[in-house]
Amino acid sequence: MEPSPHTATSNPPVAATAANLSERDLVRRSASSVPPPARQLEPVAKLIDVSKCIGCKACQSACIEWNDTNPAIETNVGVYENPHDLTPDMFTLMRFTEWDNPQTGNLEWLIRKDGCMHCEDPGCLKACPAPGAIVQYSNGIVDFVHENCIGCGYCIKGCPFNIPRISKVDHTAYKCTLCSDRVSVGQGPACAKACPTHAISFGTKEDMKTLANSRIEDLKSRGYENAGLYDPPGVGGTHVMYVLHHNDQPEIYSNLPRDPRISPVVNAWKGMAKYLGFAAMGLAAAAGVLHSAFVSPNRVSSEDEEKAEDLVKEKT
Amino acid sequence: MNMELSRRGFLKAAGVGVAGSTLGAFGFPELEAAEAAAIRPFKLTNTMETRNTCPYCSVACGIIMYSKGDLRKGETAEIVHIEGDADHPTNRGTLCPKGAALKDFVKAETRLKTPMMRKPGSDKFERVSWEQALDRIARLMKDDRDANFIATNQAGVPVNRWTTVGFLAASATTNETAYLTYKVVRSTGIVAFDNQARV
Amino acid sequence: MADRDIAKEDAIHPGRPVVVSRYNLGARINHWITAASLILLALSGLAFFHPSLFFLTGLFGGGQDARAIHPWIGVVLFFSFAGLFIRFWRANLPEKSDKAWLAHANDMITGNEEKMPEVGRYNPIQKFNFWVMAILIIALIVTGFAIWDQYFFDWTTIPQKRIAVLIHSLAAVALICIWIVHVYAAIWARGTLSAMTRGSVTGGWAWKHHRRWLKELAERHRVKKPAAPAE
Amino acid sequence: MTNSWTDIRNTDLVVIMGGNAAEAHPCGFKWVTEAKANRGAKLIVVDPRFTRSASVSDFYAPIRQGTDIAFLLGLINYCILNDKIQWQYVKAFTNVAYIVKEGFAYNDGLFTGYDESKRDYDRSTWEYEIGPDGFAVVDDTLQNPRCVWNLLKAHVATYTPEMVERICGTPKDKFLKVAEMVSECSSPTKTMTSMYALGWTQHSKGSQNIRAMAMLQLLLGNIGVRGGGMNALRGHSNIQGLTDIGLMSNLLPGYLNIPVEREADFTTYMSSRAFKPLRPNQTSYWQNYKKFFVSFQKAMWGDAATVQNDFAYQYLPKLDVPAYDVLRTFEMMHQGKVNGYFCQGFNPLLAFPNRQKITESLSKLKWLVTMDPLETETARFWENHGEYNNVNTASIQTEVIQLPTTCFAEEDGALVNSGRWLQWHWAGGTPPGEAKHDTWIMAQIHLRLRALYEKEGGPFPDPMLNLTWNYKDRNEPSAEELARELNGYAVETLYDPADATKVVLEKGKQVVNFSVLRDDGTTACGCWIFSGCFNEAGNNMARRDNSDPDDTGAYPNWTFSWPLNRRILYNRASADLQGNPWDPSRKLIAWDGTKWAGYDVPDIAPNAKPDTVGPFIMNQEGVSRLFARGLMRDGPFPVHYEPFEAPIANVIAPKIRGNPVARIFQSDVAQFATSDEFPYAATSYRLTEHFHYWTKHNRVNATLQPEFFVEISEQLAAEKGIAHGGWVRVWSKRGEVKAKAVVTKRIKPLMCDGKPVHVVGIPLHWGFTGAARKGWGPNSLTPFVGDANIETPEYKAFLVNIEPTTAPVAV
Repeated sequence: MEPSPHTATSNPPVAATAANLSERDLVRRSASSVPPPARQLEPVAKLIDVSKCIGCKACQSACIEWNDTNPAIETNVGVYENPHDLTPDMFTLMRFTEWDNPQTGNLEWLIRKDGCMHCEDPGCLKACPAPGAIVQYSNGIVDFVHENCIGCGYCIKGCPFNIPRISKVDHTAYKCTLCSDRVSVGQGPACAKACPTHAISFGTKEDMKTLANSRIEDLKSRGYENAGLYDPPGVGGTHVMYVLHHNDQPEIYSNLPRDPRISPVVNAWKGMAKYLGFAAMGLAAAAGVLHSAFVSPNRVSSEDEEKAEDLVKEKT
Repeated sequence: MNMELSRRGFLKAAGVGVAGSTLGAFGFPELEAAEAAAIRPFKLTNTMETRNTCPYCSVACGIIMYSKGDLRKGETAEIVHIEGDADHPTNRGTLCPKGAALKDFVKAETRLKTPMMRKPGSDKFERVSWEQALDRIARLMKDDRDANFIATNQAGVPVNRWTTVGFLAASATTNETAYLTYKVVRSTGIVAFDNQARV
Repeated sequence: MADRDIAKEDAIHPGRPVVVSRYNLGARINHWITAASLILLALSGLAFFHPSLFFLTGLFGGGQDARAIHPWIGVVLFFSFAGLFIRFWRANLPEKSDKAWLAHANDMITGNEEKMPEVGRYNPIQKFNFWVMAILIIALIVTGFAIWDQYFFDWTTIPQKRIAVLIHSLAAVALICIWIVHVYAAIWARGTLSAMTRGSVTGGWAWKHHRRWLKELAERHRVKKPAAPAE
Repeated sequence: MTNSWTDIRNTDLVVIMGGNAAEAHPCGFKWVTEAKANRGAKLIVVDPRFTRSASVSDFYAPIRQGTDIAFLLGLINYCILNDKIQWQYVKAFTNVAYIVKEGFAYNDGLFTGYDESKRDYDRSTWEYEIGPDGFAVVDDTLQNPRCVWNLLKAHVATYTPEMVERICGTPKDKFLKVAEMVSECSSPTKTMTSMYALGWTQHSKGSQNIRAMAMLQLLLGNIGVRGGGMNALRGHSNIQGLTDIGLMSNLLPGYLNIPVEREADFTTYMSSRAFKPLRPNQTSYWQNYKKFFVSFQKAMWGDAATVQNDFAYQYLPKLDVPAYDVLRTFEMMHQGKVNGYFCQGFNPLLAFPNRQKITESLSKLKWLVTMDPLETETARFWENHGEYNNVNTASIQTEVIQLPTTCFAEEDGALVNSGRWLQWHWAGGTPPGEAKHDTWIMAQIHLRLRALYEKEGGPFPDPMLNLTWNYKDRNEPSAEELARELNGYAVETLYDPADATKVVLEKGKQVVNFSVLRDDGTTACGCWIFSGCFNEAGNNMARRDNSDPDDTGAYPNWTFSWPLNRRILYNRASADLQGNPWDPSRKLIAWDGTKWAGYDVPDIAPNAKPDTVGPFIMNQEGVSRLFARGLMRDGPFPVHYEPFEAPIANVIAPKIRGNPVARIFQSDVAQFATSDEFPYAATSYRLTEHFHYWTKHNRVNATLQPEFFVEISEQLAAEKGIAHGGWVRVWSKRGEVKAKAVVTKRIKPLMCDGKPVHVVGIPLHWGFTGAARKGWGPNSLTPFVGDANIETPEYKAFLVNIEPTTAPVAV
């Protein structure tokens, strides 16, 4: 029997424990640069096996409790999603799709846990104008630092997965932290620990890929020929990955992007536009400077004044 | 009471191959904790752990309640977090959406805090003391039992039955509460005695 | 010669030198509100535009406040500029002579203005600035609303927001460039600033830069009686 | 559960039918996903709805609610016709070869002995033929036409795949696929587990639903083995414990019975409880009944229970009806025959059928006492909440006393999980306000009552005055004290019966387990099946050694499992008649030549030879019963009966409505509807985001599923013009509710007997108190009818109508 992965191999510590993630482990810091980290942490990943997910929302519940958020009590609008979308108080959301498989004629209830994918090449971080509001650790966690966040919403525009949400209360952006506070003391994220069917696992990215392979093999043996791992290369891979039974059609899972990448518009904005902008403004200023250097100020001569006086006299 | 854990035994038995190596990988070398600004201070630090089981369904998942204050030392204990007990063989730390939110059941706004009484025809509950409530209950019971207790049937056989008062027992109380309830209710002769198992 | 070149307040005050009223108090206040908001917008906007300028948020009490206030200043700019637009749009309409003037634009830049055709209230470069500013400000306000997530998040989709933010930043850059030209020109052409400070220019300034306008004023007898001597 | 949650990992095939484990027991369902991921197990889900369990299944087959017996007997028929039977097991461990009495017959949906006027059977012919030696007659050749095998074969022959499709609406090909997958588990090395819950119990023939599957499991040889069994997924954390301790009208702790009127004295009571073995050399464990009974009486009344007074036999009430279950009690209340009522952690206003009747009944009480950690609708049944609880407050003359209790987090004690594990837990929080432990409250009631009787006198106060109350703090017995009492102790010093000088146990010491209990009054034991939970070794329920030798899933040193720390019931049946495991890779216990040994505590004497003593020692035969004898009120074999409210007539017995012996009250019959008026087949169920009516008080769960809704198919929505997410009114002959409509592909119309049947799904988590939005429970709609054997209300199959409407009006 294969050993089964278990996120929670031990319970959280209650004695004071040194956090194992520090500023020195940053590989990226929004709108600023960081010195190359002295050590490389083992990249971590959360693996979400959609084929094992029963849509129970334990992940949502555990997320609310661990992060002490307070999402609103909404209404039923004819679907199982509640809250109806990710919110600044709901970092993860089960999305439900009833899909008729045209091949088998069978109904499939595809349930995907939505939330931050912790991209290797994070669009949010790229877009962020506030120094240090978004950081990336060498283990792959992309985290928001609220005291540095200015609430501009650029991260929303940068994100290829539509994840960050701005709080109406403190006007800062929120999303899944991959429970960086738990990971820093050797615990897995709260959602992964809670997940009743181990549809969510957490470990090193390498281990998670190995686990995914065994799951894909199992799914293939059950007739899901296109089962596969969703670790999109367009964003350099992600530290939250999915095992999909239909990896050839990620969009059937509540519009999971087929080939996510940072939007070219965002790239243009954060790349070309900056250079162009500075160049243009610099040129304009330089032109003025040059002009004033070579061309003396345009002065009104006394002659001009006299002409004007003459004109006025003539007319009066 | 044995609240000691034998975690080692569990780890060995539970086959944690993948995860074992996983956790090893997080175990970064010792370093002075220069906590990143992004990272919340670990909120369970210096809390008291207590083992319990989930009160909802019959899977009876193991849970750990984290509190500020230690009940066993006679202190007031406020539960600040509840999560699954990784040592528990059934749930291994996992919890369903209900179990994962147990803290908010314990601290629900609609938890009852004082005995209340509603008078016949009244449209409100009024606060009463425990003494008043319990004395009233005992009096109501005694009066009804005295009036309606059936000691023998028509054939003269002792039947010692009290049918005009009923008792509906819970589904989430402990065995010990259930047993004490059994003793108290049975000793009165109440026969309309049932519990949630019926439905 | 068009009526549109003449504003109500425009008037010639004989004397030495001749003084010509160009902008009344309202127009000047309007202009300076516009100018101030544009500067504030540029400062706060540039802070978001590039990390090296993020320190500018300090002028506004920090990033959060800068983020919060920037769009409101934008609204002020928009309405303020709209005021200017209503005042001046007619005077800025292009006309046939502009073409001839533009053909000599080089003379203007090199300081040989006397070779150029006579100019009305505004020269074509000023007109160009005016219209480009108007267009850019409309673009900025529209795209600004699209990315003003605090109140209007749901009004646009994220791909629309991405395009909006790109346009917003490019438009802002363009506006800043135009602004640089505008300010430089005002400084370079000496005697211009008084138009927006005191509201008047000297007759010589008008003769030199906007001769047709001056002539038109004189033509129409828009000449005030000299003020009685104090003594 | 015969097995445990952790044992499900050993299975090859999981059948979830009559339940929705992923929805209602997610963390237990984990072991299904583990079996799938680690040993290639398959999952079949049979349900009227494509459920959360179905979403991760290998095969899903739809079924109309209330037709499970037809489906299951169809499976048995398939296995018989295709010879997919674990023959060695069946011959050795079931009553397949037993000869049934002459005179027993089954015709047109009824067995012999039916009396329509009594709605009951004379069950005298439902018995074995007893030979001159006093033992049941068997025919090991199975040739006798009256042997159980031949009777069973004939009984299930009606349930062909075509008939299954006609009754259940399950397409034939889907049924056959299920049958094929299930029948493969007749191999000794393949095991299937049945996971069921209230989808089977909440029917007027609930017990027989379960029996049908148990019979199938026996035929496949899946009872008593790792990864097999009949696994009832109990709904509440201690519903098992409450049942074990017998908090029911007709029970004493440990499944002993309250006397009935005809058992006028102890001797008469015991005369029908001899439990003589029906086959030579068999162990009939209930022969120890008297030991357990007397020990219980001693625990209750100590010195007042003497040999002279038949151990206080008369202290127990005697029943004049089979049981004063809740349905009967509320019927009596409705008739004005009940004056006072206690609800301890229970919310009958939303939990019992026909809410209108419940409201009327509660309104007729003189007084009501509720004990709960939370606001309940029952405590506020008199409060007007507009459409949500439209009562005339002023006219309700019931005095209500609401007592605040602690919850799990604030108390010590043990709960019994579905797998019979008694797990101790510890208090970790201070109770809010003046909330008190239930034990304190019950003690206060008792002590006050006792004082009143001491002072004022009154009828037969002896059972109260003599009740054992030797607790350190009289006002609040501790959990440990009560647990020790449940375990049992020596009242006198016990001597070895074989050697009167040898002390077995000193007076006052805890008994090691129930094997040392005596019927002479020298031992006391509150609940014999729990005995061993807290003995001289300490509190075994608090054990936390989670080692699991050889990964069998048994966890033998984790807490305590009743009986005797046994983890899998009938584990003797995991080995053949030589004592070798049917499947060596799934060894549980094996005969080593002198004794049974292995991973579990054997359920027969450790030295009982494998070819002699049968595994089913609680039966007088030592074997299991494919033919139930007279133990079920509605037949020794299950029969397909329609629900009382069904969309079609019973195809196999058109004249029979519902279960012919289900207990119904005359006053309710007029409120049973027909499909002309109420065309849609409704069912009620839980959602995973909520637990009954508790979690709507919890902001987090209220967030995850905020508002009452019903689920219907796209076809029904189109037919009735119901919008996705729009308001609908759903009404039955007993009441109406308003809900949001979830229009889904997961419910599809079923073709039953040529007629399309639309299913309306009604979840049960909303009321008028708590954090979630106000709503209703399905009990506003459900009929007041109970199962024939255990009186569980028929919540899972009833008729309704539905139409679009507007939002309800609250006050």
